[in-house]
Amino acid sequence: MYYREAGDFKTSYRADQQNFPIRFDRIHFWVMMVLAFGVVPFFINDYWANAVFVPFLIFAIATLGLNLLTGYCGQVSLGSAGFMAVGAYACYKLMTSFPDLNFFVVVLLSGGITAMVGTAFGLPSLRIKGFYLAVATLAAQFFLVWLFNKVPWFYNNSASGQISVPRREMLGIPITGPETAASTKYLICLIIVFVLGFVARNLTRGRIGRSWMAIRDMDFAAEIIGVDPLRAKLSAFAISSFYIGIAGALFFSVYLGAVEVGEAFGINNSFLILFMVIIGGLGSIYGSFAGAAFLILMPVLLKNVLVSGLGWPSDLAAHLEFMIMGALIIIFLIVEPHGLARLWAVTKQKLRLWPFPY
Amino acid sequence: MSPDFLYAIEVLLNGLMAGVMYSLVALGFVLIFKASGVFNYAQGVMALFAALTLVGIMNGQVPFSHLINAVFGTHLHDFGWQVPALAAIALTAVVMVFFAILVEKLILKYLIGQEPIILFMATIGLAYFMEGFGDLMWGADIKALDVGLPKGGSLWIEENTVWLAAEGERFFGFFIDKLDISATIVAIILVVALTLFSQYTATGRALRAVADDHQAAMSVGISLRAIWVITWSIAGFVALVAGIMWGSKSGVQFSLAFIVLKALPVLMLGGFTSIPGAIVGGLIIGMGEKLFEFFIGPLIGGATENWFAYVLALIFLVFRPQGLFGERIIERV
Amino acid sequence: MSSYVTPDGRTIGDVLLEVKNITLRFGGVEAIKDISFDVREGEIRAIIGPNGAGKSSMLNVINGFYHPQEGEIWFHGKKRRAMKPSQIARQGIARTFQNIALFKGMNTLDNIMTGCFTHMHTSLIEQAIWWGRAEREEYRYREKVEHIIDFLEIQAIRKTPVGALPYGLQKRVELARALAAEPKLLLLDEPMAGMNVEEKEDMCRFVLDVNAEFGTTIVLIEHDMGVVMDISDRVVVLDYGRKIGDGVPDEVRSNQEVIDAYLGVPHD
Amino acid sequence: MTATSPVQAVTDFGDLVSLPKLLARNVRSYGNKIAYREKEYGIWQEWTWAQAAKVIEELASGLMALGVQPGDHVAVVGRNRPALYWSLLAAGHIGAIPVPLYQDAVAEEMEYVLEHCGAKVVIAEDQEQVDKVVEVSERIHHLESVVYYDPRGLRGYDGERFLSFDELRRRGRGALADNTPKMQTIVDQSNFDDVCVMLYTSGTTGKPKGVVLSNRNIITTSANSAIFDHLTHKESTLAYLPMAWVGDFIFSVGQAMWCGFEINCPESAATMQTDMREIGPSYFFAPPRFFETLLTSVMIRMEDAGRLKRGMFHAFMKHARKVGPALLDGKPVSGWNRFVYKLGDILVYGPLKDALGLSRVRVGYTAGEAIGPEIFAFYRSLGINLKQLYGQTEASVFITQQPDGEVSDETVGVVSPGVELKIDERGEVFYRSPGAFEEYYKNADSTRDTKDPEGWVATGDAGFIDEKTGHLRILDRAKDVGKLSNGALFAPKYVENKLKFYPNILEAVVIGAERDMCTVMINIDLYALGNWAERNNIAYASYQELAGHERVYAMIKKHVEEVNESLAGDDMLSGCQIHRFLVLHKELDADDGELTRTRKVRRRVIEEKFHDLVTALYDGSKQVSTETEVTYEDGRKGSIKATLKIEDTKTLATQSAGAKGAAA
Repeated sequence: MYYREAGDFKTSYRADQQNFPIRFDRIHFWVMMVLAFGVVPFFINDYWANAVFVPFLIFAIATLGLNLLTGYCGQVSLGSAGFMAVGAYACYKLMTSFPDLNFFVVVLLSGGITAMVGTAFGLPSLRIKGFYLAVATLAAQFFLVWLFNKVPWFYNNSASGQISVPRREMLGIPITGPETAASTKYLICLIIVFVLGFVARNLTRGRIGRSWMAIRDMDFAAEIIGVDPLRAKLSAFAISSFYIGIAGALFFSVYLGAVEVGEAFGINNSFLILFMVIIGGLGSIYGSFAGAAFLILMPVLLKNVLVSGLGWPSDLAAHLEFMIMGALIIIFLIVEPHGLARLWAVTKQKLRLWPFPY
Repeated sequence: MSPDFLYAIEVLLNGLMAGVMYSLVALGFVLIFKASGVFNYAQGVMALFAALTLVGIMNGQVPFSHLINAVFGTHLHDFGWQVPALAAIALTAVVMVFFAILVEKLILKYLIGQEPIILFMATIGLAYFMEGFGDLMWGADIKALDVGLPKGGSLWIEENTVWLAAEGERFFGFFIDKLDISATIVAIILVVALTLFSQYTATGRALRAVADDHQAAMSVGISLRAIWVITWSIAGFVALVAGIMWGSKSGVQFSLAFIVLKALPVLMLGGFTSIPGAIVGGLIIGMGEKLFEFFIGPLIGGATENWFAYVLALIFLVFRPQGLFGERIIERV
Repeated sequence: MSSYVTPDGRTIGDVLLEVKNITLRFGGVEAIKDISFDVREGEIRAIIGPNGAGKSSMLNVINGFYHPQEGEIWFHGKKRRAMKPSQIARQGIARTFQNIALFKGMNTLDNIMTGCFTHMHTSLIEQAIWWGRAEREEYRYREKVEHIIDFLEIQAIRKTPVGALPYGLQKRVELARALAAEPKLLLLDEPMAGMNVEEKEDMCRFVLDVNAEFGTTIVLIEHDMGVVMDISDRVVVLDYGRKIGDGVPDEVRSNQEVIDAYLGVPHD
Repeated sequence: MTATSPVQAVTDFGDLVSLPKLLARNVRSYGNKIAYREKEYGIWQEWTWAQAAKVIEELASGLMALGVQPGDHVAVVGRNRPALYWSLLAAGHIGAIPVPLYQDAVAEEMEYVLEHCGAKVVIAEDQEQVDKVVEVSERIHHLESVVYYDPRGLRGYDGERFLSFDELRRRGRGALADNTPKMQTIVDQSNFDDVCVMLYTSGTTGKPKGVVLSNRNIITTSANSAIFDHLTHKESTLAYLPMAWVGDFIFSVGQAMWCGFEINCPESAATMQTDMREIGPSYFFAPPRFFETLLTSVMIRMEDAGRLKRGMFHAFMKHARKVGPALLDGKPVSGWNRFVYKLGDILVYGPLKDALGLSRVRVGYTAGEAIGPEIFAFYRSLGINLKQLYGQTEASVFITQQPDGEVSDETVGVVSPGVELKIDERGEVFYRSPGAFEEYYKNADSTRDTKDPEGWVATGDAGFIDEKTGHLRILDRAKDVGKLSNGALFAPKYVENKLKFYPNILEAVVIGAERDMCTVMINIDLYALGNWAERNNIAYASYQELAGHERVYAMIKKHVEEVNESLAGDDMLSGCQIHRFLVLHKELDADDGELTRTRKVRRRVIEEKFHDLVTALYDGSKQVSTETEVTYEDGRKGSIKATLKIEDTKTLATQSAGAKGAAA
């Protein structure tokens, strides 16, 4: 009902194919960006940064990454947390080996290294399809976690087996390490999310994105229009791992600061990211953000209500959280298998057609 | 024979026993996948839930006591009675049937015709729910499960195998857990029973018909939904058996849910639709991972059991994408 | 033979595709037995035959889904080595499928845009930043695709998800996607199957127009003799994997073996 | 009786006395402003006035190269596309006369027109049109060239006679150096008296007539009507009505050139609604049927909406009907009502208008036939400034139009600027204006019959000036208007239309010519009443039974009396009040010859066929038995018997004593 589209016509393909072709959406988006960049940093505190914003942003990157692979290219992966671990350890090794390297370059390189590892693990996708592939990606999950646990080189032989992030500064402001301000953490993640979101959108609306979707929707038809399944799938694995690697690097260096691989990058996180993709919506950039936000916010909310509000023991709350999470996923899949993104799309369509039903 | 070789054989035998356990879980998977095309991630949690319920019933625990205590400030714990193992198993089986009905009524019914990945996700959701539900109902502490199965190494085997090694060698006979032996026996009985059921009962034939072709089965009047309840119930029994075995061995606890992760490579190896595949795959993986850990593990830091099965299955699949016994995938254009 | 001009003003050129002694077996079954024929540049060549005659298998051989055990394929005067379908697509062979094979998750426009895949070249990095070349390339091909949309008169469904389209339109979108590849050789697998009379007429017109306007060489499989005879220049007739006739429609129509095959095998 | 417009007509045209000169002015004043837009290849392609002028010059030069001389005719046929508008203008550029044709005309119709005007060149849109021309070209010897815009399927059409639009432009460009001076001379010499365009009337009676309109006709009319509605170069309009229709020529060529506003052409007929929404025109014309169909689709779609939404829609629409028109006309409305209307605007009216593409309409017109009051009120109440006008081809459209704030569904407004009006003693409307046509081409007799030496043109319509408002009211075709025996005006179609606006009434036949009072025979609408009967649990076995049902009679009686009431308030027409009525036992049917194939009532046939009923209506009987012959769908004939009730209705006394004399 808020949509007013009469007179919003397009005279060029650039205008027709822009990210938000409807004027109202465009305004809406930029208002959000102004809020995110210009307002939130001034009000954010440690609690909000650590409980909500930073994990949301980091998981949004990972979800974007997995969505590119699963939602756009149709290759299910259950090894996301393993790839996050690659990003985290690459970040750690780079930071400790090259202390003068710019942090953003480190993050980028971590993504690159993860992309290579991801591509290697993506190789079987050429032969294996569907569930077989999904299960096969678990090999990456278990093998990588085991590797980082067992090879001391990765954690620089530290006694605890943990890795902790060294302190780094940029323009005199601490950006990693315990002294980092909440707003700094938030802004680092926000900038990277913004850039990666933009890139994801660009990749999915162009030739490469279409080749992924073609493979996803009907692989033999994709082949006859010249899409090489090898290149399409491997590029999806590479890009997806790049995103997830960056998420892992940030998860370690900005969010947690110190990491023990089995805990931080266990299979539950793989599932969590997959849930974010599914609840957000397969094959949707917007959905990746919505899914991440939903699954980050929900436990925080539940904890606040049950533990702080009703005073229940936290283990009970955790069990209830499991139940609610599981139930929500099932309900979501029944009500809208295509996630929040579809829900939003339907709502938007309804508003555009308002007051008509169709 | 040299003791090293004998130790290897012992490892192999133990692997074989462990493989039987994997097979048990994989079996539940295959049953459901064949009948409803659902890749049931919750199979492991079903085993946990079954074991939790069994322990709870045997110990006369008050369901949801923690929750009730938290909400009403009471101090409930148990009813103060004990239920005999067999009766408790029967009761648990009833619970599992009830569970199967609920799954069909509340979930599957609404998801007919959805893509497989969606159904798969739903079972992950189900797994989360059941895990939380089971813990909430019975508490999350580690519980011992004793349904009267013999435990500990079998002395008889130990004593009767000492002679295999030459005099003076440091070999004390094969160490094989009695529990593993009973598990193997139970597994064999279960497989035979399932085979007989599917071959010689009307329900079993209907199950097979559905597995072959949903449409055709429906067109001859087989109720798909009834079939689903039955398969989920059977899968529930299988989960109960697996839960009893694993629970007796290492206690009933959260990690029981992760036996599903052991079953997955078994499935990859054996194929999602093959019962013999599940058994053979389980045995191969059980033996393989124990042998690998025995021979290669010490060289690379150990704890290879976490991933060996997957890597093995992965390598295997690259050469034979449909698994050991899976049907060849023919792509029609 | 050199090129000649048809009565309706189209130029038929030299041999574009030659299939020589192709035999294709599945296990012990011979789907295609020692078949040879050629396709000349600019013509509409039909392959007809009853069900199970090996027509679709023949197309699958030409575009590389199946690799025949015996025989050769010559394209543009060169013998073709064994290739993947995607490589063959790059050589300029496009096709449609009997059972529509559209990308259900995309709208009409994107489906057709995928057809331009082999012509688009910007790198991943350029696409990622969507600046300059990548953007220009996208819009250039969008314009080309829009001409095809105009040509096939599907403007009104440009942004409709293809899954929501009626059958006849889906077929048209699939044809559009094949055209977007600017193929030298277009393979159409029963383009009129399952259509009503009006849709069939439309499709015939589009096939003829594609041939006339773009000069695209077309190999077309059809079940229904009548349609084929009207629109094709030459016809190959298959029956049980053998070739039983080859020539202009009138020749084929009067071929006794063809008549027997059609009378003997009831077709719908 | 004459009347003048409240708006001062434009008198000073300066240099702007022909379309080529207007084009030059637009290039000077609005050179970089968008003049034409067409949705093609998925986006709106745009041309500025300067770009359009360049193409027009090339085309003109090309036509000249084809041998088109000043005074020759150039036919243009196809759907609304900028290229075809430019073709019209290009012809004018070299002094030739453009003749736009109806694109849906069949070959024979096209043959007649092409033959009649002697076109030398046809510019056709596509293969479909070219094929029609080819079909008849054997018999049209003066036709020299056929230009096609869309080359698709026309590869085989080679040879001297056929060339593509691009080829024409190319040739024109090549000859530009030679032709420019010649064209410049023609443009310089062009003036008000030159023929601007020739338009063929649709020809419902007899062969089409070519109406010759001069630059004076088109430009003064465009200028005057633009001033009337304050049209500026900022307007944007959708060109979708047939190019051969005078309205399209005035709106999309005359006014667009005069004001310099934008013309938008839709992509195809199938996408017209979407394209309209995208553009959101500010100036919009559509025939009543368009609005009617649109309203029906709105209602049908709303019926499928959820209860809550539907309820909200109806509630707010009810409020809108109450206060919407008043707000639009700037009449006082209470604050609360304003607030509710504002709320409705956010929830219903705004989105609704937007969805229909009407949210930016500043001036909207409908004309051609009577628009239902319900339909008219619906759009007005939404806040769309929809108005009526009265016009015809011979007048270059505008004779009368409704000023803002003085809108009514019954009148067609005040005279347009520069137009004089008179109504003769028979009630026929005459006008004289700068827009009045020059002549019918090659048809001096018809010209004489229609236009007298003083310049008064007969419209063929009967009407009168409403004394209270000074607005013209059209009753009927003049030949159908008669007198009652007491001398009062008898306008059956006017009354019938009023009756037919009730959904329950499908057809009505008013009788009364040369009789002492009016009566009516009514056909119920089975669809509407069937629905009603179902909702009210009224059982009926046949059409006849439903038609004769007491409650149906009661309803119809109420409708008739309402019509009487509205007629009584009308000095001229109070004599047409219905005194008695009956509901017919069968539906009037074209198969039985009672209607024409276009569903117009054949008055004479009906009065003859049902003479027993007519007699009964006038002899005071309460009921009448009759037997009627019918033709079944399979062609068999049969007869139905029925006894019909005849009801008297209340009539009101004439309010003004001088009414009877008014017509005299």
